[in-house]
Amino acid sequence: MEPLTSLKPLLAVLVSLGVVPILISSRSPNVREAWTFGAAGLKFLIVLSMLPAVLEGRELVCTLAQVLPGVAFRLRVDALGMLFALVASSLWITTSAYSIGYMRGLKEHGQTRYFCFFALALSATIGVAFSANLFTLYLFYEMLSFATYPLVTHHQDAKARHSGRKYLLYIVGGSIGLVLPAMVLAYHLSGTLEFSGQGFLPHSGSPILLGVLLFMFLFGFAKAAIMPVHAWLPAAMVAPTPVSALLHAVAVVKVGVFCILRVLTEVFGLDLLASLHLGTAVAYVAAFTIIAASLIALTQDELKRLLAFSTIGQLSYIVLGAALLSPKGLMGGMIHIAMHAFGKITLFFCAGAIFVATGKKNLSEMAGIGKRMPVTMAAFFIGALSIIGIPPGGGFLSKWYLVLGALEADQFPLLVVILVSSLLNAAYFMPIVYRAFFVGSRETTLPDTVSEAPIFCVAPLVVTALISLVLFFYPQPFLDLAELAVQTLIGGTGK
Amino acid sequence: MIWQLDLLILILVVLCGIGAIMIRDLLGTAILFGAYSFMMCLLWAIMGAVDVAFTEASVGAGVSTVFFVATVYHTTRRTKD
Amino acid sequence: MKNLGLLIVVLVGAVLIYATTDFPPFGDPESPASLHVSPRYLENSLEETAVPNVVTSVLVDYRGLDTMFETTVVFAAGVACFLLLRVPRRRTPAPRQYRHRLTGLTFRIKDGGEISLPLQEFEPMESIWTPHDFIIEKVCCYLIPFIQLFGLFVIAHGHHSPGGGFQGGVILGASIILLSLSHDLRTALKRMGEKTSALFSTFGVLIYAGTGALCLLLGYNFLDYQALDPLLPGGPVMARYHGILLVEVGVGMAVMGTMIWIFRNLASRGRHEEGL
Amino acid sequence: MSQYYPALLIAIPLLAALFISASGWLRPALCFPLALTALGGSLLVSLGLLSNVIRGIPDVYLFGGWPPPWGIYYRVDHLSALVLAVVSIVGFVNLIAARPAVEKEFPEKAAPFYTLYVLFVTGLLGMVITGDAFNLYVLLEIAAITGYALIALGKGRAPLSSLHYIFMGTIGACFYLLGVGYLYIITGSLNMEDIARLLPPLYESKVVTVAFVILMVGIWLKMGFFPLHAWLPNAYTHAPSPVSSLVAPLMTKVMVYVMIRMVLTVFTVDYAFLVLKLNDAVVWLAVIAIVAGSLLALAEKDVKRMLTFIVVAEVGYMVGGFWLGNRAGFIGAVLHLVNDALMTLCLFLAVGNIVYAKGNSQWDSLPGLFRTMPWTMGALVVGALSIIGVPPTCGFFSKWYLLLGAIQGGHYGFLAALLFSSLVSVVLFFRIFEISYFEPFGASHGPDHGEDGPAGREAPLGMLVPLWMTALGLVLLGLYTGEIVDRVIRHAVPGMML
Amino acid sequence: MEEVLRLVVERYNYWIYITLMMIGLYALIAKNNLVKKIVGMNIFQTAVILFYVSIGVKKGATIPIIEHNYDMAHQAIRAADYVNPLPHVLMLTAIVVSVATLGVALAITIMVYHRYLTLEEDEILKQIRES
Repeated sequence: MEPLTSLKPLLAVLVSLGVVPILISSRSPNVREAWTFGAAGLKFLIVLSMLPAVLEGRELVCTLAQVLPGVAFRLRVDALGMLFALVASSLWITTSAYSIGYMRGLKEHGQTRYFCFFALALSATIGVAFSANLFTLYLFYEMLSFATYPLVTHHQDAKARHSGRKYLLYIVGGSIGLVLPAMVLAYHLSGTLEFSGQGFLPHSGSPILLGVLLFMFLFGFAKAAIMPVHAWLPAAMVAPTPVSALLHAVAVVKVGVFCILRVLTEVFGLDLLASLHLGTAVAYVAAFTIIAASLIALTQDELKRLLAFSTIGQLSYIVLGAALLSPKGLMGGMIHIAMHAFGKITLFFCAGAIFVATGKKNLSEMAGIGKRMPVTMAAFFIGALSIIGIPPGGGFLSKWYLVLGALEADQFPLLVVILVSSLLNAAYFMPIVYRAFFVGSRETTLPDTVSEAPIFCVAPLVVTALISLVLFFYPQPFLDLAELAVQTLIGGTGK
Repeated sequence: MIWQLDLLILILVVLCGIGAIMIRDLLGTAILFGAYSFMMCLLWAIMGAVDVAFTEASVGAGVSTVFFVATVYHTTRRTKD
Repeated sequence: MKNLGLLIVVLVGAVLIYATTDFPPFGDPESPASLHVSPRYLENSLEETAVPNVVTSVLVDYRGLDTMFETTVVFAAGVACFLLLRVPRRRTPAPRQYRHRLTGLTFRIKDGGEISLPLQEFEPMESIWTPHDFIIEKVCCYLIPFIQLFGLFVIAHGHHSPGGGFQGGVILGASIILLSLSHDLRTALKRMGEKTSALFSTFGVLIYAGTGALCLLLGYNFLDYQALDPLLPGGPVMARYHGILLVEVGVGMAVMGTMIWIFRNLASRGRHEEGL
Repeated sequence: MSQYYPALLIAIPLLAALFISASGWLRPALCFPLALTALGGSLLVSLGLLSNVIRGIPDVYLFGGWPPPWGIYYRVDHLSALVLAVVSIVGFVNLIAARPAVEKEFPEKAAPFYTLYVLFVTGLLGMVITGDAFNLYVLLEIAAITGYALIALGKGRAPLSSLHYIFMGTIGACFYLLGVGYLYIITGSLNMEDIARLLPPLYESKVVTVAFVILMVGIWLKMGFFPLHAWLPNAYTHAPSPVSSLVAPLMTKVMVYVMIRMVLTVFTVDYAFLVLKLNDAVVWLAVIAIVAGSLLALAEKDVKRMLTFIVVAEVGYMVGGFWLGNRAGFIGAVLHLVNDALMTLCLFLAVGNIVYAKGNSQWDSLPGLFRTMPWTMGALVVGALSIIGVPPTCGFFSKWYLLLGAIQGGHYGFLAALLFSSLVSVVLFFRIFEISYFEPFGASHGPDHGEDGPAGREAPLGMLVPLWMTALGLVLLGLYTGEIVDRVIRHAVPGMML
Repeated sequence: MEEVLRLVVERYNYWIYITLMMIGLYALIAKNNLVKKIVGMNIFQTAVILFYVSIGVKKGATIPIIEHNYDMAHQAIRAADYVNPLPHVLMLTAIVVSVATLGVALAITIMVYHRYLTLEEDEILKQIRES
């Protein structure tokens, strides 16, 4: 079907220009945060308004400038991008609410700066989702890297500085050192950077070169935190919790895997990967990351670090799904973007809420917390279910598809990996929940005064937890989108 | 053009040039540089470049030398090499 | 550094000498340089500009733009020396010294006030005092007018003999420099103040560039002196002749002013009180 | 009217410089407005020239009405029109920003300062537009002499650095002159196109080879190409800030232009790339320049001095890109010439603001700057991102073309050097940002973080407006890269590289 | 041998200019005293000028000033009779440029001297390092 020309994608990206009013109204926090909410809501509505057209199988295109021959600064909304944009824009609303509660609760400094860069980061995320070609993708990817730097280092102390360095080293080092040359090489080979369902790289290229190219992309998009380029993620935990939530669930890491999905499916194309057996190679790299990250997570005591390693593992599910090169696997990977997002953000919100309420970061200090903060910990439980993949958590669906995909691709070892890692997930999440609810009041070290965090903190996490549940029963929009996306990818191959 | 004269002046020019940078007195350097310029001016006159020679006589041998002397007057005559 | 310098020098020298083997022989009338562009100047200069001195006609007319910028370079150097060295006039003037001619007594006036002594008996004195040589002073006194006259001649006669605005300007400048060398800086400054020399240098270049712009205004190309035909007598060729003269005067003024300006700033280290 | 543009381009600033000088003695208040009018005028003229060229109107201007090769003529083509526009834009924008600094540092010398400033820009404009090899030398000397004087105006070590610059610059200019002399002795002409016409039968001559080598060495000396760069960092560091933000963006870029012009118009690409076969050697030199420039920058603890080494590295980008000898490399080099002029302008202007507020740009004066001078630092970030090569700032696109050129030419050393220097610039700039963002360390939580840091004030509006104009220009230039390449640079690519 | 001799005799002028140039260049690079360096710079420049003037020389030609009362109607001016004027023109410009450079260089030298009270480069650099 003909693509529609529309300004909506551009608007969706630009809505975050709300930073300007945010900056101007820095003196009055209420107005400032009203602007934030306004922008977030508006962005969600714009994204939503494009959903029907996308579900009909059409694409919305908006070309801004022809920057290089054969490469335009162009936005395009397709099913996969839509799926990601929906997740990101809906989570911005909840995260904004949560940020307000968290930041005010802790009386953080530099809140105006915080909201500005938050908005910018979201803008970049939507931009990545709606990129029509590798150049636009790279542009927004870099924008996101630099917009999140002040967020990660928000505390402006020595530790933040150290983590900021690590963050830049991996993210920017990867994008300039690996992605940029890979991109130029891809352009040199094919003369274009435009995504297409069958991939744009010529099949005639030398296999070694293509293989090198693939791994340059894979590790260059370091935001996906595939081992060994994962070390920035635990380090970035020094950021305020809403930022961690944003990093892990919504924007940064998801952008990383999204980029890799795009590269695998629309730069290389499934056929090319299959013919060169590169899919399997990527799948095993991802599998290694899944297992290793889960094992490391078992040893963590700090809640946020544990969540970080959990994220690293979960991200590789998505990569794994795509690398299976089978329709079901792809679907699983795509849906996992959404499922993991809602689950993981719930968990982070809970960690933040605990910190706001008690000032505790370590698991060992949280025994019995379930009785003091029942709502929070219940939400935590739901989030954990979703991540582990137990019904009625939404994560079950994506894992189900992944397993089907692995079977479809006849990759028995990978099936085992998925199952084992689910067990490991359970092994590191369930003890937390158990200790929160089922230890005697004598063992708890918490003071009696502890109660639930402020309403602005709790409400968002309840909402996200509920959405995780709802997605199990009513995953239709995401399923449809994923199916559409897979169709466009597979359809071209004539299967 | 008388080539003997030409060669003689060429040699003199080189000698003046070397002298100007070797002598251990900046005022001497300035004066030798003036001499160098004057030799150069003669050379150019021999070669038929009268306008250039005229200019060099007034600028190189005249004004430049005065500039050098003024500078040496305000700085020092001392030099190590 | 010495060895490095020697190495570079030998290397560069070798490369340059290497190329000379392919040069046309020295003084060869058949060399490309003598055959390609320059013959036209020699053959047509008299006809096109009525200037027998080909160097002048090429300098100011055929390649007039170069010369305009050359004058600008001199002007820029003058401004540069002024910018770098000139010390703005102090609130409290430096102490001055006067010497009684007959007795050799010296007076030092601290606040820079004027003295009410009979001036002819006293002479201003510099801090490093050297007795004025009467012979030099007087000879220069008589020489300077002739030097200046010669300078003017060189400027005006540049069309027919070696010389022109630049050489004449330097000579004129040198005459004033000679004055400050033989007497002292103050005397020369009284004859020609700093502002005068600076404005001379500015307006000299202005005459040149202005002539060019005038040609532009009259509908011809920049520096096409033919445009001056309606303003000057003698037809288009003579217009070039006169245009060249006009420009030479500008060059002379500019160079004279600048040379004096630079010399003063160098000689007095920008104080314009005493110096060489 | 438009046929007079080339003459007006030079005449307006030249006459204005004279009027400024005169008004310094007669009516000092007029100096700045005159300078502004002059550079504004030449900016308009150069934009007019650019639009003429885009519309395909050839612009050849015969001075004195004499036809070439006897007279001097100015010739505007796509390449020179583009560089003219850049030079006049940088000159104009920087002039606006210069005023507060001039009034603060040397108010009594404003008139000679503006005179030399305008003459410097005149010299550069002339160098770009002229079609005569010797005329270029004279203009080069105008730009050089004014540059020496302006640089020597700085504090501390500036005069000594300027003196070194004079020595090196004179050697460079004399080598250039000598090279032109070698060409003259063998062809008998000084007009660039005429020389190009006469050269082909002489390609085998040693004189032409040596002339080429001397010319290149002279030009490289002037542009600060790596082993010959020794004068550059000191001169640019110690110059007063309005001067370094004028000289640093323009001088090296215009010399790169001169190099391109010499190879393109005088010797022709066929000679340079096919007969001499120097490409690989020069590209390797450029690789060394880029790597060395980046590494030397790492060692500096003064922002301004660090920037000067970045300039050295960027020169390597352009020289290397050009000598790759393919289309993408050429486009990259020319585009980078344009972009880098604006990028360095932006960075030096920002540093100028810091110097204005703090007195110097050492690391000691950086802490707390993001709080006290947010606008300046914001522009510095934009400039830095452009140097690093982050889209959509213009730096990305030129780097893109250079990388593409390196890949197409199979020159992976150059590719690696470019990436290395990009990564090093990330380190360089984020070190600065870290200091000014994190330090002084305060409480990590709470509302009054960092309030006890050093007090400071944002630079005056007169400096911020040009700075932000430049910073926004970087982004706009990036977005319009396609247009610029398509309408201008594409037409300048020599046939051999297509 | 004769060949070599001819090469020398025909081009010794060029060689002398190269010698002078190298003297200047050496002084510029290796001399320690700033004024010496400036002298070297000027020698370097005059050497280039000498080179240009040498280009203009023609055997058997006179200075480029057309005789007075030249009868243009009867005989055309022969270019071979006059020395090539173009290099002279260029060198007039070059001399002026060199004196301008000299002025600026000397002005800066005076500034340097009054800051460091010496003209020796190594002593100046030592002072800078120590401060």
